[in-house]
Amino acid sequence: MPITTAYETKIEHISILDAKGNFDEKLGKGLIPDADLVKLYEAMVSCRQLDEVAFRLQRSGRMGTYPQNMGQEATSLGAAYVLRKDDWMVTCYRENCGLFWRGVPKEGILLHWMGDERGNAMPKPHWVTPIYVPLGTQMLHAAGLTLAAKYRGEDRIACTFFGDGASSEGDFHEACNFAANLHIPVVFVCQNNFWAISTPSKINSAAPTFAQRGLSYGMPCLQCDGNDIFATVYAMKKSVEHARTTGTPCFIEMVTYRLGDHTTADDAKRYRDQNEVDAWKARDPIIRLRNYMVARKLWDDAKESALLERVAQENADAVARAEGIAAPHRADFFDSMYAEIPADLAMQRDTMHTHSLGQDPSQLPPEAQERARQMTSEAAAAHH
Amino acid sequence: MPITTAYETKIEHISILDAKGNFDEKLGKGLIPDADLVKLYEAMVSCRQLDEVAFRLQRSGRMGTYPQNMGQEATSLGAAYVLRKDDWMVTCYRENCGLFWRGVPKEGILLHWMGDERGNAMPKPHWVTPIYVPLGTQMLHAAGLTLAAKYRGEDRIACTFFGDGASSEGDFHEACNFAANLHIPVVFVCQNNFWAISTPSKINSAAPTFAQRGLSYGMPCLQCDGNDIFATVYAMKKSVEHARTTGTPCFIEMVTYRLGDHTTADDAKRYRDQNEVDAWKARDPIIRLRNYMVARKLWDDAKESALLERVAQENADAVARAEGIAAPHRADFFDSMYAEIPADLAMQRDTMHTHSLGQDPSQLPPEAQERARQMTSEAAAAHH
Amino acid sequence: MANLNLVQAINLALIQEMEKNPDIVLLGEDIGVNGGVFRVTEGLQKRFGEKRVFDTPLAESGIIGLSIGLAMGGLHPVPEIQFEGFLGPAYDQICSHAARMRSRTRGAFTVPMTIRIPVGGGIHAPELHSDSPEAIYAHTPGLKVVMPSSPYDAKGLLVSALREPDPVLFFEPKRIYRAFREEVPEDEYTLPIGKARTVCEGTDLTIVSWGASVVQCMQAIEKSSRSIELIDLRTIYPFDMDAVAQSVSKTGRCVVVHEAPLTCGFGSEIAARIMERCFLQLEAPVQRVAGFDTTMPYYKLELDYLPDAPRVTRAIEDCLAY
Amino acid sequence: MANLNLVQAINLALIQEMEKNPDIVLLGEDIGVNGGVFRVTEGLQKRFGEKRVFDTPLAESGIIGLSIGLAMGGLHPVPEIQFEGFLGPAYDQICSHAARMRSRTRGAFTVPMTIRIPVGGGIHAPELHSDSPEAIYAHTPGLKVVMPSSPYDAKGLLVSALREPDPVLFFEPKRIYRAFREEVPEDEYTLPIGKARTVCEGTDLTIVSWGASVVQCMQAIEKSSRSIELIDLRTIYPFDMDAVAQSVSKTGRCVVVHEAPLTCGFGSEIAARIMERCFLQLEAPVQRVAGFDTTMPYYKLELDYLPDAPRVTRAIEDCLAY
Ligand SMILES: Cc1ncc(C[n+]2csc(CCOP(=O)(O)OP(=O)(O)O)c2C)c(N)n1
Ligand SMILES: Cc1ncc(C[n+]2csc(CCOP(=O)(O)OP(=O)(O)O)c2C)c(N)n1
Ligand SMILES: [Mg+2]
Ligand SMILES: [Mg+2]
Repeated sequence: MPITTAYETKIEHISILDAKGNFDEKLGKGLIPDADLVKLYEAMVSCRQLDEVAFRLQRSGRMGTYPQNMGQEATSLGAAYVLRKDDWMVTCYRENCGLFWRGVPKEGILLHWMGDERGNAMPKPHWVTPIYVPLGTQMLHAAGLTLAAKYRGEDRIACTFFGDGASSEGDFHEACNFAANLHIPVVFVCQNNFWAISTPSKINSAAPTFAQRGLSYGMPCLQCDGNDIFATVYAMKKSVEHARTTGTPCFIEMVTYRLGDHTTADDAKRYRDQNEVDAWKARDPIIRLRNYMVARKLWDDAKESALLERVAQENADAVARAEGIAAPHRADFFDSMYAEIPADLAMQRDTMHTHSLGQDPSQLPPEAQERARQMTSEAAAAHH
Repeated sequence: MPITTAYETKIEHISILDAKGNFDEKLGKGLIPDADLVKLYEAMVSCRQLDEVAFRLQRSGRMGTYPQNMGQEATSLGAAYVLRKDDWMVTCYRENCGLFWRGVPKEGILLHWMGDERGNAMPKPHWVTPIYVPLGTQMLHAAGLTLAAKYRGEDRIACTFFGDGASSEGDFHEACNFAANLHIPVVFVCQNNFWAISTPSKINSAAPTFAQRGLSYGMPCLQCDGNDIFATVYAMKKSVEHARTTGTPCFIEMVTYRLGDHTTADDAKRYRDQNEVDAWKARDPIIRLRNYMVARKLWDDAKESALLERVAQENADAVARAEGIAAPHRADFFDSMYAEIPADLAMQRDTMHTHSLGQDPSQLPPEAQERARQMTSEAAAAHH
Repeated sequence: MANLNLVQAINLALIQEMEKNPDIVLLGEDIGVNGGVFRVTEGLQKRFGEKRVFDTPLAESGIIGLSIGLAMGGLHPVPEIQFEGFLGPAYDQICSHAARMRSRTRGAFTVPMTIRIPVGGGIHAPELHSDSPEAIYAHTPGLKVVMPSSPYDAKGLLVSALREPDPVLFFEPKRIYRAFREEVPEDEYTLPIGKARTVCEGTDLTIVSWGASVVQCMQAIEKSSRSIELIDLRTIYPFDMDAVAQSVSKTGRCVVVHEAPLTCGFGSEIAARIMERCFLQLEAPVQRVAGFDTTMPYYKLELDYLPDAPRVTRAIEDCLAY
Repeated sequence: MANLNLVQAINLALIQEMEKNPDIVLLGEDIGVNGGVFRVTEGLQKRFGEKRVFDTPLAESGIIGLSIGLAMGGLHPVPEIQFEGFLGPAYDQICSHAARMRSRTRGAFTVPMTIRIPVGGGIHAPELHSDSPEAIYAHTPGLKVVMPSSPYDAKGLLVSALREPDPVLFFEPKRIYRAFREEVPEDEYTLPIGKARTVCEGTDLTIVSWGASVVQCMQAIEKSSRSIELIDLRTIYPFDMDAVAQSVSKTGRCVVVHEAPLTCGFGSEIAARIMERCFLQLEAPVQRVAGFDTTMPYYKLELDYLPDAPRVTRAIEDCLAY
């Protein structure tokens, strides 16, 4: 037999609650308890609202560039819902909904986008990593974090998120390959939202799916409707179970759409058609779930207004907390460079407002030294 | 239908003349004219012999580290045979057999491994790129070269080679992805020889095949017996036709084996079982083809001895030419840094044997300037 | 003659050279329909077509590696790296390949390529969007490194880069992309790579700077009562040491100003060379005003990190007081 | 006390620290069964098992990225990069991630990691196997950079690195991997990161060097009739400027010697700092003996590229004659 089959495979697509409201009982029944469903809905609404708050903060100069999550809430939320609270969640920058579910405080995320590293000092017990702006780099860290857990015999997997665009980076390939070959249980979640800034996803992959990016590594691959919280939960359950029981990785493409601009620095009208956006608005994960809950009498207008009011207050409080944090000390950025600051760096810090750099103060002529002494005490006074 | 099929695929394995001598008439008949077959055989023998010559050169201190090709001759040769003479062939460092088929002079390759850049000054009309020691980096250049040809409307594809190990590098992923998405006709050939130095291929891929590395990008993928010149030619014909007619890339895994050490600096006995090596010796592409040709009366012992004698002479001549090339000028490495040497660099070159670096000669005190003048004229004299 | 900002000057240079040289192609993330995140390539895809101006997958090593192949194949690619912080993934292709191709093939293959890169801080951007890595590339033989500080210079230098037979990193200081306009001739002109510009003449002290810092230096000079000469290096490699040495030989004092971290920044090379060339004329050690040896902070503190006019003033005073 | 070469001293340090600290894991290309291409990790997989000493896929960014995750997860990974030329693909993970993790998370995550890297020329290796990129990493805040020049130093410095809470690049000069042996205590000792060693004392001139070049400097000093002080920097960042300044204040003259290209090499930082700290004591400009501003040539010419004793001698003479 000169021509034989070396490899054969198939990738499934999961959809449970579709955009028209059809619900697949076989897969969906009992998947998410009603009480949880309401909480998941509330989480999505809260995140969506914060997007708007953040947008206004940016427009009024109170925050820098901000990437809205609008339309993609069900992806990271579905994942966070399925993961254990002590599994690692290693995200990019558009997974607020999942992070908040984990308990990451909103003010931290806001603070980060307000240009303050303290917003990236993720609270330890939440098993989440900092926000990553550089693309494609965090998946390797997810693999390392998980291997460290395995090394210590801990029962902990990781789930890592990245976009259609980021999956073109070489580090993506290396992360999947390391996880597969070194047997590290990581769930790789590609959020295909069809755009990487202005670049359509077909420029990032000519293949029919992003899910098949996992085939290279012999991983189980799945595709699901990322705007359907039932589908993301279903796909995650299957994948988490695979990772946890086999100790090896797997891959999910969640098909979703970014309804907003790429960030507040972007103007999506320059490069994409409003018709496309409108079509996706009709597939909004929040609307879809609300309709379903209303039909099932789990939700009504009164609950909706109460929710909106509560969320508005919560988000306003978060903004107040973020803005209420005292400005960092002007020399703050010196102090977390090393566990112990090297002497030369300490000198740079201590003379930053009094001397030109590279000038050893003791070398200065007497009058300049005197002036420096004065400035140092003035500067010290100013900081108290 | 909540679970649907998002993607489905299958990869074929090609084998024509197997290790036991079975020949598949259906695929093999007429594939390679007998006259060509003899030439291909001679090319493999010649390359194999040069491996031994190079080994002795290295052991006797006349050459640096050298990577033998032994056992893998049929991979690059099958490719070179199928490609047009003006298709780009973008290799790594273990594709001598294909390069020699293209007409690259043996002394150039030897010179390269003798630590001389002039060996990498690939002669232009051969459409081959320099030898690449850094792994995984050349596939992107192959894509660029081919896109440049496409830009000018030239009918030219590329074939690029890399190992099982190199396919783990991020640049491999980026090259395949760029070629697929930007529609660049490149044939990617993974030479899976089961080892990357001491690292077994399962550490570089946990998947059942390397061929499926191409599935990520939606490329047609093939696997073939890389020790069977018929199979490599068949797989290349199919792939080249695909690339040339569709203008898009495709992927071949050629399954082969490195019979020698990784390089002359390596000792494969440290990490692999002699039984494994012996098993592969029985699948040697040269022996296999010779048996076939003998059976078909295309070859006999007399021809074999004549060939060995001719090849020994040719290789000895190549060594003599490589060793006969005058040593490079001691300042040679300055002159090809830029099209035009910057003034400061020219100063470094012109004073390299007379001054300490960074010292502007004109700043020296008179007696030191005098000494410098003397040394400069001595140095100039020494080079004539 | 038009009154242009830096973005417009670069855009104009690209248009004019692309019209002259059909081998120039532009590629990068979001440079096509979107015109780049800073709009530097605005309108170029429409004008020259998708064959000459195209979006790539999101992968910097790929962008540079593909460009190297394009250049080896006879074109002059102009890849854009969206922010200098994303040069990292492309480091290997730039330094191990683009920089070495001519040398390792003894000229059989060359890489005429102009890598365009927005650089530096001061625009309130997120992490890895505000760095100044020019010294890294100045330390890598085989590359040329250019950083204009004004629209006029940008056009003239870019045209030269686009005609270079070797790889050029063309750093565009984003802080001054739109900070001011100046007269930029429509007519063809070039500024030589490797030559500095004396921004203003003086006799008491020399300032050497490049990129957006030149603006901070000018502010400091305006406030100073002393006669200060300002040299804008314009190109970091090859650098115009003759101009610097000549000036410092005259003034005897020098302050170097740049955004990158102090240690092993390009200022250290300038300082070392000044010592070598002007030892007997120097009246004070060369002062360096630079970024600190810390990671560039997020934007709340970026102005505390970046050299500003008061810090330059302090250095001038210290140096003169020495 | 044993008479060890550099390879053996490093191997011993790894064994002893791994026995003490179960969080240390080793990873890289061919470091397991094969013991690394230089046999530095010989026997370690056998001794500590495949869990603690493991081969990785062939991907340097992956090796460092995975190690960053391991370190964030509480281990102390010791990745090996097979040759310094292959740091290139890992540049982004080292400089944009390992170096910044503590700072960008204000200490919530840290990266205690020791990257081992054979470095430098002189062993007749193929392309990209003979470079000296230490200045690149010295210019990157957040990293520590170490380069021993002897077996004794290697052991003491490596033990310190393995106890560091921040990422260290530990460069091992391959030219002296087996060049000589010296007495290396079995007993525990550490050498502090950030402190130089005065190899020999002298009054006429100071030489500052590091790595394999220290050997060339000693040869030149032996041949010289003058009284020369040799400082081996041992660590490139943080560097022991106090030791250098003290010596140069005494001698008034200095030669810096390193293999990396001149421009923006670490020698430029040393020269600039000496000028800042010892301006009034300096009797001649600091001389730099370094690699030229070219790509490291293939091995036929590598000895013409690398600083050797005659070039150091010439610099000593020039500097003294000034
Ligand atoms: C390494 C790197 N290159 C470029 C950028 C600039 N950039 C930020 S977001 C973005 C597009 C990302 O697209 P995708 O991965 O699909 O994620 P999405 O924003 O759509 O969620 C780009 C190019 C970056 N942050 N990092
Ligand atoms: C980027 C890079 N990393 C590491 C090396 C060192 N190295 C040289 S060959 C080799 C193994 C290559 O294995 P493979 O790609 O399978 O090719 P083969 O040698 O088996 O033909 C390694 C690790 C290198 N040359 N380049
Ligand atoms: Mg996207
Ligand atoms: Mg191999």
